[in-house]
Amino acid sequence: MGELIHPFIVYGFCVLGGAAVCLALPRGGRSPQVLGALAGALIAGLALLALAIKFAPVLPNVYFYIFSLIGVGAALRVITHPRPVYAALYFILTVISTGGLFVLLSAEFMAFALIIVYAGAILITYLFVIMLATQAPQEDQTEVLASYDTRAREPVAASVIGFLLLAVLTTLFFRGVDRLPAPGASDDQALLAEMPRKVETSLRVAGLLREGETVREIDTALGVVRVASGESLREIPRAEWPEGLSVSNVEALGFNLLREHPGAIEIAGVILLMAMLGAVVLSRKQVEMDEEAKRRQAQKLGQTTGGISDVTGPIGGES
Amino acid sequence: MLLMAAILIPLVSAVLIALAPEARAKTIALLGTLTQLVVACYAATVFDWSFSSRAQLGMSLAWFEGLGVNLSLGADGVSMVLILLTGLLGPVCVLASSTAITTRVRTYYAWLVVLQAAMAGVFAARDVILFYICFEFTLIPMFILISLWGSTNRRRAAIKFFLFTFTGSVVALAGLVYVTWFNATLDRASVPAVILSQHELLGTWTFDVSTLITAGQLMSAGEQAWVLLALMAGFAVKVPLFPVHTWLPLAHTEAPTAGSVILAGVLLKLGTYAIYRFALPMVPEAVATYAPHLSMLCVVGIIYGGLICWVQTDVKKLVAYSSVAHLGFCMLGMFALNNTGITGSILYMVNHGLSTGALFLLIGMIYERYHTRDMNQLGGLAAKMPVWATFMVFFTMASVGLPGLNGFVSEFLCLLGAFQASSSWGSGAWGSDIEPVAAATPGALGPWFAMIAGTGMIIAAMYLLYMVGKVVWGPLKTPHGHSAGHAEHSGHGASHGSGGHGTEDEHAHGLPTDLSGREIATLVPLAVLCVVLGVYPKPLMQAVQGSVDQTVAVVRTPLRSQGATPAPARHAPQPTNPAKTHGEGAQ
Amino acid sequence: MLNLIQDTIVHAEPQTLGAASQGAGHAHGQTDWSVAAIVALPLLACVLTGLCAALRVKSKLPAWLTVASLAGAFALTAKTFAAHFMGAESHAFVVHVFDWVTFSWAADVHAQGPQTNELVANFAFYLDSLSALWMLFVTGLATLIALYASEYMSHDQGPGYCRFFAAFSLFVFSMACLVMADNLLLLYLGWEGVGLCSYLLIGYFYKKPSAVAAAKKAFIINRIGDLFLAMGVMLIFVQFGTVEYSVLFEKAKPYIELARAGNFAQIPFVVKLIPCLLMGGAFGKSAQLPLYVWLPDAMEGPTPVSALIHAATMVTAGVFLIARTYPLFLLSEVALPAVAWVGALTALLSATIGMAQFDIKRIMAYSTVSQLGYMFCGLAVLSPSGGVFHVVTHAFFKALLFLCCGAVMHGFAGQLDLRKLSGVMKMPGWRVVGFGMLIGCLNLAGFPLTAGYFSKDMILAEAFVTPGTAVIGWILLLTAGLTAYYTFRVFFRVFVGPVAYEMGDEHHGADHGHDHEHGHGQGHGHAKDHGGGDGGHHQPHAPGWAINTVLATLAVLSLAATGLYFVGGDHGAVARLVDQSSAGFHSPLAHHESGAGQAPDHGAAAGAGRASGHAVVSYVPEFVRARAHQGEVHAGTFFGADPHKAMYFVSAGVGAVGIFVAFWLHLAGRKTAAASRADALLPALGPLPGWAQGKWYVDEFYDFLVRKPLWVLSHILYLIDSYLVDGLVDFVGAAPKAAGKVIRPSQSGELHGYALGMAGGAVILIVIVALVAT
Amino acid sequence: MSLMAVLAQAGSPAPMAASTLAHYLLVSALLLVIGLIGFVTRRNLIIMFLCTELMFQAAGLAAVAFGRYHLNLTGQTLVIFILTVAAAEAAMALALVVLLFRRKESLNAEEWQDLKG
Repeated sequence: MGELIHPFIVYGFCVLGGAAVCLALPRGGRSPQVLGALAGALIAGLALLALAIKFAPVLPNVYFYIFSLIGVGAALRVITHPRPVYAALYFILTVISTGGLFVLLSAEFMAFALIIVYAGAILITYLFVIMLATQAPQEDQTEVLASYDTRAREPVAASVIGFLLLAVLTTLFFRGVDRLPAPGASDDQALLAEMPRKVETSLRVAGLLREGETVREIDTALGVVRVASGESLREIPRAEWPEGLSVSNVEALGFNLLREHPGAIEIAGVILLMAMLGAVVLSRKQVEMDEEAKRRQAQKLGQTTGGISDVTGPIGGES
Repeated sequence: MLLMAAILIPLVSAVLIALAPEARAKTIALLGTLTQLVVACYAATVFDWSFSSRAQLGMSLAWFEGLGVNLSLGADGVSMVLILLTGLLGPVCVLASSTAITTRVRTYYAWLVVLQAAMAGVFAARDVILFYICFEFTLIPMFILISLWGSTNRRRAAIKFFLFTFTGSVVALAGLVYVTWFNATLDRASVPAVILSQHELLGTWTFDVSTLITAGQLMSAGEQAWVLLALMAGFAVKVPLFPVHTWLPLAHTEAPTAGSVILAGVLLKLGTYAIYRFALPMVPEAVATYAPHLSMLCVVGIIYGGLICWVQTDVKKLVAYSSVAHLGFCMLGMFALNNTGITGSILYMVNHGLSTGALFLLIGMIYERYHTRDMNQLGGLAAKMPVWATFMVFFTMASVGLPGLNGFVSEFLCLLGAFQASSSWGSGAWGSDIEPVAAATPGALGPWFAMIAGTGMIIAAMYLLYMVGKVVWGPLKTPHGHSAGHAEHSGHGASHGSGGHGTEDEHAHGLPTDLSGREIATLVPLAVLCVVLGVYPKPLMQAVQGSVDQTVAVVRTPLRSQGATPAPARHAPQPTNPAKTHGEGAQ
Repeated sequence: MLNLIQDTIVHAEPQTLGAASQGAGHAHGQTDWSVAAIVALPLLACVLTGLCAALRVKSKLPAWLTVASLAGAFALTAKTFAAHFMGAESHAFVVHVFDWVTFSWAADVHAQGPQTNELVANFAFYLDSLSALWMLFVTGLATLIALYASEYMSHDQGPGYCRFFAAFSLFVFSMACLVMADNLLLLYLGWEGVGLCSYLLIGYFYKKPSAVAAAKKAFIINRIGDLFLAMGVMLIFVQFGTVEYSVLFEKAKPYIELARAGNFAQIPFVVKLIPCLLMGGAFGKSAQLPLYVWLPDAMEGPTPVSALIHAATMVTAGVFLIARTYPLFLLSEVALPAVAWVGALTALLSATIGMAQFDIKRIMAYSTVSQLGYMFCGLAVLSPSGGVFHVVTHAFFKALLFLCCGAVMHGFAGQLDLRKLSGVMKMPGWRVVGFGMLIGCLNLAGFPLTAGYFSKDMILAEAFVTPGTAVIGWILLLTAGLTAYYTFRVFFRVFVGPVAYEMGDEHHGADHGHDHEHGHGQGHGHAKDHGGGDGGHHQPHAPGWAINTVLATLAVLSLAATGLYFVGGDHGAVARLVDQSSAGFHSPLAHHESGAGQAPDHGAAAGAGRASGHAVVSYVPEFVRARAHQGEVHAGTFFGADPHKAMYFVSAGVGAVGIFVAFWLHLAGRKTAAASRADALLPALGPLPGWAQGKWYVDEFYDFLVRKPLWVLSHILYLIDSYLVDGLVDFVGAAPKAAGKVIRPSQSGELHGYALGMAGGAVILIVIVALVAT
Repeated sequence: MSLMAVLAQAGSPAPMAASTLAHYLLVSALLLVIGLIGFVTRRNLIIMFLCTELMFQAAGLAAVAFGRYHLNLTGQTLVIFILTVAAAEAAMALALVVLLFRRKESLNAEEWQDLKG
């Protein structure tokens, strides 16, 4: 396909995107974040429009655009939002949109796994930690914004480097993607032969199996299932196969995972074990607060609990 | 065996000193150095001076078989003379430091004696690695002597001395190793039979000096130039040639008296001896081509060092810079590459050791009494110290090169050598068609070098007489605390008894105003030698003549020009092939 | 003028020294020990006096030791002289003592042509008429002056006394080595030896900084001269392969042949350069124009030193060198004229300075420099006999003059200013000194029939006879007048006229010994309270018997010296001695009056005599006779008359005029010591007297031109050394540390910094991959 | 077609056009860049970790896209591993964050600058 898109257009979008993100980054005080966000959205739209015009005939289906826009927008919000909680929530939105993209790429299991594990487990842990690690708001303040959250750090430099990286990556994609080797013919249906019981149940559910017949042999090459009862042999051609008689993504994934990457699984197990151990060890270690820090801590608590303290005495204690 | 004894005796006495109680240290050191002197003298009598070019008294013990490194000793005429000089300066230094050193006496004497052993080792080594080990080993005792017993700024001086010399000699080692490698990879077939017969170790992996010298001569001109550069980088630092001399004044001013005497007397001669033993014979063609450049350095050193001496206020620094100038003469003679020049430079090594060593002793004696080396604070000491003044004038005259004393003979020969060494004699303005020029020798120096270096003689007179005029003659002037004869001095580490109100002749630190018997005893042998070598230098000249003739012959007509084959073919080096024959000493 | 000289230079066929060495061979036996003894005795005296110093002898023993040994040496010299050199012909011989700097090396097989492979410089003595003559007056004068010094220095007994006499005898030893050396290297040893002794003796009063500075100045300026001499010796060795006279003149024969034939063009440049270098050495030692500044300052030393070393012996070393190597000087057409001009200019310059000084010793010093100029001119105008004769006469009367000044200084407690002394001769006890001074002044001024008159006359005559050197003659004539003036200016101001004096501040001229400086010497005290009044209550003490006897003998000797001119052949014994030696060059034109024809045969006779081969190289004037016939060569004339005859009257006249002017200005009508008629004349001459008194500011000129820039240069070099060269070394040491300090901040601990770094790195990597991959 | 069928493009999906792969890669690059910018600009430790998670997402997306293009499932298995690593990292990091917060009462990364080497 040659130069998919003329590089300068890509660079142009990168620069504009960089500027937008730079503007969008929190700068303390009234900063043109909103403006940045709008500009960013506008530019993203234009970029996708340009892509669409360019590849009119072969477009990924419309859902791709929806999910990617949501994902990128949420990602932007993650880094631009001053409040960590909202950032985490936006991240969950990004994860969901990525899950959607996974589904588009016919990786349903991964989509669900991603959402369940990632969004469900990891992000919730983040929220916990955010809850633990934020100053308690004073009476008068509804929400204390840590100074370090409101101001971004060297936004310009980061955006420049970031979008420089983007420009470089995009040039590589658009230049190199057509040189990828053609996808090899993959007959994932061959896996059916490995799952006689599944075939049997799906055929029985579809009513194609008569009483007493069992699946003798599945020959995916010819696309034929041989069924036998007693000594009579019958073949069910592919055309008659029921709807469900195909290797679903999860099954294929299961085979791939365990057949090609057994070592990796072991290592993954070890990693998780280590992480668990680490977390236990880390969290158990008491943080010895030296006297002065304790006094300060108690004093602060004393103030925050206001009148209660003089009655019940400082709640303080090892926190 | 004698040479091995000359090295071992000091080491043994060093061990004894370490074990002996503090009080006995000095006597053991004295005995050790005296025995070394006696052994050296006995070796001199056994030595056959008519064949002074051959390495005699040889012995060899296998050391690292694989590498072909043998503990092989041997001494030719020049080495024997320098070993005698080392032997002589040993006891002189021990005697000179008896009152100067009062703290950690045992360590001091132990290291002093070890230094003696190392120096003897350098002169007697016939194996490159042994030479290099001893050459390096002299640095450690000197470093310790300067850094522990020096005066105010001794740490810096010691460190600079050590690092400067060490870096230089490492480069020199690189040069020597290259030659060894070249020798190992030499294809024996390509070497003419006559040379092969003399050195059967040629082509094998060996560190024997004579073999390497022959191999060095077979190297191509380019290789020789690079090896010369490496060797000179190392040895020029040791001889302080002009640009790399800055460590010497610092080391001298900070070293204790005995340290300065040994440093000036023998350590500087390691450099000149190394150049004579390794640079000249090993890379003759390169030396011949680069002789004018190197002598340019020497001439600059002479004038540069001389003029700087003239403006010094510190006596010791003045004498130190004078060593730079004097050794400039010595090396000028060496690079004249003719008999008069090289004989003059070897004589210079001995004479400089005697006269400058004595000067440092004398300065040490003032330092012990007045604890200052500043010429502005001292003056007219002739009135208070007539004997010291006589010796001072005597050795200054020897150092200035007054005929009749030793300095003149060597200085004149070096200048004459430089004067002769010019191939332009006999041609053009310098030629005479009536009668051929009688005593010209091929070379690239010539009258201009000698003339400019000659002005060095005048500058020498200027700065030495300036010093004598200020310190010895003139109205009496002593540092403030001393004129009253009462010595209160916070002198470094000098924890003498409380300074009683010393009468005119007995100062608090137990030294009479003028020289004590012991001090005179250190000076008299040097004075006698100065006169003897000045009035009757013939035996010394004849002694080194054999060795000098051989070197001049090698430099004048190196092997390659005698029809030796072009650069010998190479074959893969076999580092592990054991040295075939047990490296024997005398070849 | 110069080329004319060359044409007339006559060279006899070189005398093979073989004769001399064989001569030496057979003479080896009996005179061997005596010649060696001449040199050994002073050395022995030096060692003994050194021992006296070590043993802290307080008596006059060192003096007697020295006088005895020098007297012995003189006796031996006289004996050797009588044995070998009294007769008409004299033969030179070599006495070998031991090998000094002699070694040989393997011959260089590749050298083209005959290469010498040995350097021979033995401790051997070469005795010919010239060196015998020189040794005669050296040892003679030394003995007398040692006797004089024994009393003069008597106030300084103890270590100083021993040190003085040790250096004194070491000086005589070195002078002996110099004069009787068999080779140039031994001459160089003597050369520097006398330099050392003059350093020690000038610096005798080491308490006085001025004395120490003067000593240092003398040694260094001598060293400059010595460098030229060393270069000359080296050039000789390289060119001729030897440093021994006998072999040298042997090797120089072909060049002498060439010079005899008159074509100097063929003589190579190298051989012509040798005399120029040797000349440099001679000027350094004999205080000629460029390097004369040290001699006046040398007056800081005690007077006997000035008398012996800086008047009679050491300063004549330069003349001796040129006389000894005269054949080499004749080879170059540049050398002798240069010597002539330098000599003449020095004579004139120092005479003018001498006129304006007030310190009588300084005047005598400048007069010495001037008379040395005369001697060099004598040699240069081809009359070595005249020059050498002047050396001998000058030695006697100048020593006499110095010793008289010394006696005055000794008597008047260091007073030397001629404005503070007057009528000394009339004082009781000073008669001998007065008459001694008179005789000395007459000699110096060239009063007719005095020795100085005849020797000066020979030089002047030859100057006019030898074609081309007339100008030199006129300059010398003018200087003769000036000499007469300033000599008698001293005499009339100090010794005659109204008796008036003012004591000096030093006590007894010799600075008192060093070890008991806190005890006030009697003399010291009296000078202070004495104050400025003249004729103070303290009486000057007249000189003792030793001084008087020495002065008397010297006076007699000075007068007797005239005899040398008359007795012993034409032009006197000295001329004969000189002609028989290597310096023998008998100007053929000397006897113009006896007609061209006659000169040659006389010459021939002398030549014949000489031909018997005793002198090293002697000159047979046959050649001149040939040239004279062809008329090419004609002797210079002095207004038509024969210069020799003319000079008798002209120089006498000039001398008389000088004396009269001095009388008129400095004696007639002088009432007090301080003022004289001359002072009235000064303003008329404008700035000249001031400049002259300031010694034409030559010292300041040297200081400004040489010493100061060198001093500044040294400081600059020291700065360069301690900062640039040393700095470079320290920089190499400090560079790694500095580099480390620069890089450390990059480890700032900021996570973001690191992230940015990683991202940047990733971008660069990808770009590289992109560029490289596609 | 049911949404799932549309989304999953039925059982054995047809090969994907290279340009659509480019699209997916573009989106993953965008996510990566945004994550990077977030990490660099934000001071809050937790947000920085969140940004790293974002970058994990981007990597996972790219892997799956390539898997889909090449019609093999290695991409997806890789995502599983990414998940495990992310989980482990999250656990450890957050425990650390809590500790750091307790010590310095603030989540600002710059507080800990003195931990430099």
